[in-house]
Amino acid sequence: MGVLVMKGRDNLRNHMVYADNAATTKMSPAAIKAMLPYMETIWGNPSSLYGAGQRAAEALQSARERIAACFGASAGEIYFTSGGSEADNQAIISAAKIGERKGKKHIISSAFEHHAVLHTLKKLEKAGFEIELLDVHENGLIHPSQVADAIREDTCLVTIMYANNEIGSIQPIVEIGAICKEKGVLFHTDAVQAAGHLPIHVVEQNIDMLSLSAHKFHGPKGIGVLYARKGIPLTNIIEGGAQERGKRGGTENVPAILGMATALEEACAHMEENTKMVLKLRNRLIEGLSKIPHSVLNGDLEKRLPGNVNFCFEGIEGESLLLLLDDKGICASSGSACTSGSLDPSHVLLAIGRPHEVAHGSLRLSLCEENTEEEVEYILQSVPDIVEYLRGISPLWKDKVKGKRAFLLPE
Amino acid sequence: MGVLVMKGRDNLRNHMVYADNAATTKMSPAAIKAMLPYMETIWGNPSSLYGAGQRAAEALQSARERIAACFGASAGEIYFTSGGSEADNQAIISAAKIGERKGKKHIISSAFEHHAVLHTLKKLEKAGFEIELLDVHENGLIHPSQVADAIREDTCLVTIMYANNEIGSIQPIVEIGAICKEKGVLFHTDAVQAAGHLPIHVVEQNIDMLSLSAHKFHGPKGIGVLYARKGIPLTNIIEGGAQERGKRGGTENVPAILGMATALEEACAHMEENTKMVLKLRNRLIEGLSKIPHSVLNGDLEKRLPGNVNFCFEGIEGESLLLLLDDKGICASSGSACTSGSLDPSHVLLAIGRPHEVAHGSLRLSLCEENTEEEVEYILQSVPDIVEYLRGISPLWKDKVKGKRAFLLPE
Amino acid sequence: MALYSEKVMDHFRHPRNVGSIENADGIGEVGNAKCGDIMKIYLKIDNDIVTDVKFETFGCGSAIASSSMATELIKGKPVSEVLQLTNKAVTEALDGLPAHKLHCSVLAEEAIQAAINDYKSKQKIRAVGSLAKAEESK
Amino acid sequence: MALYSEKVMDHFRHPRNVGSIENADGIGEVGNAKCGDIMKIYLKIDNDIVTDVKFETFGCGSAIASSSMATELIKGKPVSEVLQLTNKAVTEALDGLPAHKLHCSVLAEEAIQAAINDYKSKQKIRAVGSLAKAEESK
Ligand SMILES: Cc1ncc(COP(=O)(O)O)c(C=O)c1O
Ligand SMILES: Cc1ncc(COP(=O)(O)O)c(C=O)c1O
Repeated sequence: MGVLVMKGRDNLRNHMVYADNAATTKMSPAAIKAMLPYMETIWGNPSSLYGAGQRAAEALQSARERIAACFGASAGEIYFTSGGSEADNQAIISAAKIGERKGKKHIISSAFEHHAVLHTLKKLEKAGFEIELLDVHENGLIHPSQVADAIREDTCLVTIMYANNEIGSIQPIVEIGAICKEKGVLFHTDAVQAAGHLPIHVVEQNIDMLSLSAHKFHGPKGIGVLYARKGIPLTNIIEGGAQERGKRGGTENVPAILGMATALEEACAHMEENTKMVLKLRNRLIEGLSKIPHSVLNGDLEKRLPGNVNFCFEGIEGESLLLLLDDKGICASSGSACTSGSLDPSHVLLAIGRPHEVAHGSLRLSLCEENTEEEVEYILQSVPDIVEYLRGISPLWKDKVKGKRAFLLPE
Repeated sequence: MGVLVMKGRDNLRNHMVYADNAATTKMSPAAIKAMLPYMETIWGNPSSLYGAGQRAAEALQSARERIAACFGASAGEIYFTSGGSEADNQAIISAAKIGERKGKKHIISSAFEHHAVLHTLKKLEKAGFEIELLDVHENGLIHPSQVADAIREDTCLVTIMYANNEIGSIQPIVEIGAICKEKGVLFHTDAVQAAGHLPIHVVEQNIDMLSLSAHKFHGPKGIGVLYARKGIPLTNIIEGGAQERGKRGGTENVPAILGMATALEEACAHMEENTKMVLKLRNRLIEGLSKIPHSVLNGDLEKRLPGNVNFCFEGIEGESLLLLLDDKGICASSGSACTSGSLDPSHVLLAIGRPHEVAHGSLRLSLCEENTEEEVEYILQSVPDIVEYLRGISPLWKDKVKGKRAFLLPE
Repeated sequence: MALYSEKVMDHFRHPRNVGSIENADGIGEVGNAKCGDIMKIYLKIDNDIVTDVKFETFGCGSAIASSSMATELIKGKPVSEVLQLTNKAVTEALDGLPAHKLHCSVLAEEAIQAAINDYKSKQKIRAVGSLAKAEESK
Repeated sequence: MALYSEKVMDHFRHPRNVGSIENADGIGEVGNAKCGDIMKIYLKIDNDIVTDVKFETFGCGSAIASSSMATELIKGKPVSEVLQLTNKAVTEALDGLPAHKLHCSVLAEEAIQAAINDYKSKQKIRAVGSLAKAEESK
């Protein structure tokens, strides 16, 4: 029976527990500070000849170098974009154009990529490309051998994300990169969730192209990077001036680029200690939530982003769970249908084989180094109560308890 | 003979005279202030369900409404982009796709559009569209009858800029819009130089699509708007999430959007008084520079952006002029070859019929309401000296003076 | 301009008539295949008046709020009136729903119709039963 | 990482050897059709040594700086050495030029070659002239 167990936020009543860092992050004060001079005093257009413009151009170049250094690239391989989506779009379109010129129109990707990748691939499919989406194992991983088996004579691109945004599983990038390199196929990775959180080295990891987005590592929104190895000709998706070596028109967003460089350096410099802290919190969360009956952790336990927790709770619908968590001040997300205007359950959870009903009841908590043990304990108090309450008012759950319907997840 | 007349910056020695507001503007303090809360505290993702995300979503919606109100549009017709270039690209690609579906592949534009427009049109030409670039009259204007004459059964788009970025000439938008409306052809205008500086009303002016960029009216860089009249189906150029009603993927750049809304409102609220101030400065500049022998004002004197001054000086090369102005603390620009990596003279000046040699020697001074009379007088002291000096070391000039070569511009 | 109106949030947070009715006179259960929501309505009907109503719902915030509001709207009403309940009435009583959530109010309408249908067919059976009994006693 | 090196800016701001030479022994004028730059070099040559050099240039910052630097490099040098001046030497002496400005240094090289060629052909004419005179006086 449904008894409303909502008790308010207890000791954290007026405190917001932000556990949705995979959606976006709070800006680092250092990154904000890095932006302000370029908003207030050095506002010149970097394409301008005069000193005030050239100072902006110099700042831009230094940001390019600092960012490149964070993952073993060189400054000339960094293209600034308006974010991860644009970088994904441009990488894929560029590789497709290169392939097309050689008569190669087969592209390999995976079923659980971000929509910036999947929708671009769909567009290419309509334009006559053959898109092969690899299955993802139940643990959220793709095996390098799947890539090796799928590559054909006419494959022009393999695009596999570095780490999944919903379930946090980290793909075997080095191995996939090595296979692509050996077979002479371009390899792109959407590293939007990985950059600033996992060590990346484009040369050692055989990455030809890589996308990142600053707001996922405490940098500003609206700015990202497409890394493209020297010699890979990019196709413009935004035509215009000679900016970004002619590959991306539009006056450069100097303040945001400087903010991004600072945030990325900061994230990379503190990666080890942040990972340690976040891992501890994450593991405690996973341990605690695992105790809820008929629940399952999504994504591999080991090969997993340090801050990612993702569970399915049988008999629960994600949106209700999120709204009740919000009432307790907890910001979380769900792969749920209802969150985004689409009614379909998360394509990621379906890709790892969760049945529709179970996929609807997911909860993603994504942590960062600013989260505390107290917050984690508060989450661990709150989630089980809400799950129990929602199950209590669910006709589905009642049927299961009575044995009229089968449980899909073990107790 | 070449005598170096450079005397330093006189009374404005340590003061920067920024006269390149058409390239980019200094951010308004109010716009910066409008951004900060969304960088520091309300950083949530507007697609998120919880309060912290919904507060960002509400801010986004209010910015959309405020921006729409500035030019007679409704909030549902505003699409946020990463700037003017992206908006231009998307408008043109969208109209082309609509046309293609109906078998209409003829596009009318002008020879002196921004490269964001021209390069997109070139891309469409390669894809089988027929692009007709209207000639521009010597005064920098297109006549509505040219548009009327050029429209055919298979015309799918007319795209003519609101005001030219180099020579400031303001096109007869109402009339062109009326012709397009009557003939049932989509009309897009690149209003990047006009927004915030000239009154715009999309309904009264019969504008179907319009592009603008915030950093041209004291707003932030990296953010712009594509207005598309209700019912015009847009084609994504950035695929991804469901943001911007599915027409532009990527986490919304909330701080920049709020900054843009504030800057636009500010610009529109003070348009009349700003115009008055800037016009006075501009007219003084034009009057003063006209005294330089063998010079010509580019662009119409009446139908002209309030802040725009653009001259050609015979026997002068633009870059040298800009560098020497920079030495005096004056930030200006040129359509000159050498400023941008390309060696060709400005396509705009060629379009209005300036010979190559003359087109090389152009100077654009673009003012805003923060410029002062003192600055204008300082510019009027500096430019003639530099022009004289550079002519003095020019073999070309000497030949002209000696009558060995003809002057191209009257004394 | 929050995602949901105050009314929706109130009915979501404090849903009225949650639960089930033992020996209900009518039960309706409907589901939306696409979004996965399921609603179950229990009716107690005396003299063609809905004297009690309970619901159980598996679904999003607006599904729960729609169930709650719909049950409030029909409580104490004659069956004939209940049959006229539309999803529009539910939505309006909630001060509106986002466009992509309107199907939740449809689900509530359908669940109630299903429960009334169940009540009617049960009545018919009972009627047939008592008819049979009457025949017998003849 | 400014657009131009300090050296370029110095030679642009304070160009050496600006001007012309009356009765120069060699004059070279070259132009780049695309960017429109024009350079004119005047040489005074005594005993096959460049004793004076002046230039006039219509062009961008690097064109003026290249002219200035090139004239400095050949001043006091024998003609044979001057003929070996390359655009690379000019660029290096300027601590480099942006890639799209290298053609300015090429222009400087060409202008100097043209001036030397002019000097040589004038010399030939003079030689022929004196030969003729010698013939006459015979
Ligand atoms: C007329 C015109 N259109 C388009 C643009 C492109 O705007 P943005 O650089 O913000 O993309 C500019 C300015 O650069 C412009 O002046
Ligand atoms: C894996 C992944 N790829 C791409 C993106 C798109 O990034 P942005 O929203 O900054 O364009 C995101 C985040 O939204 C993401 O998580």
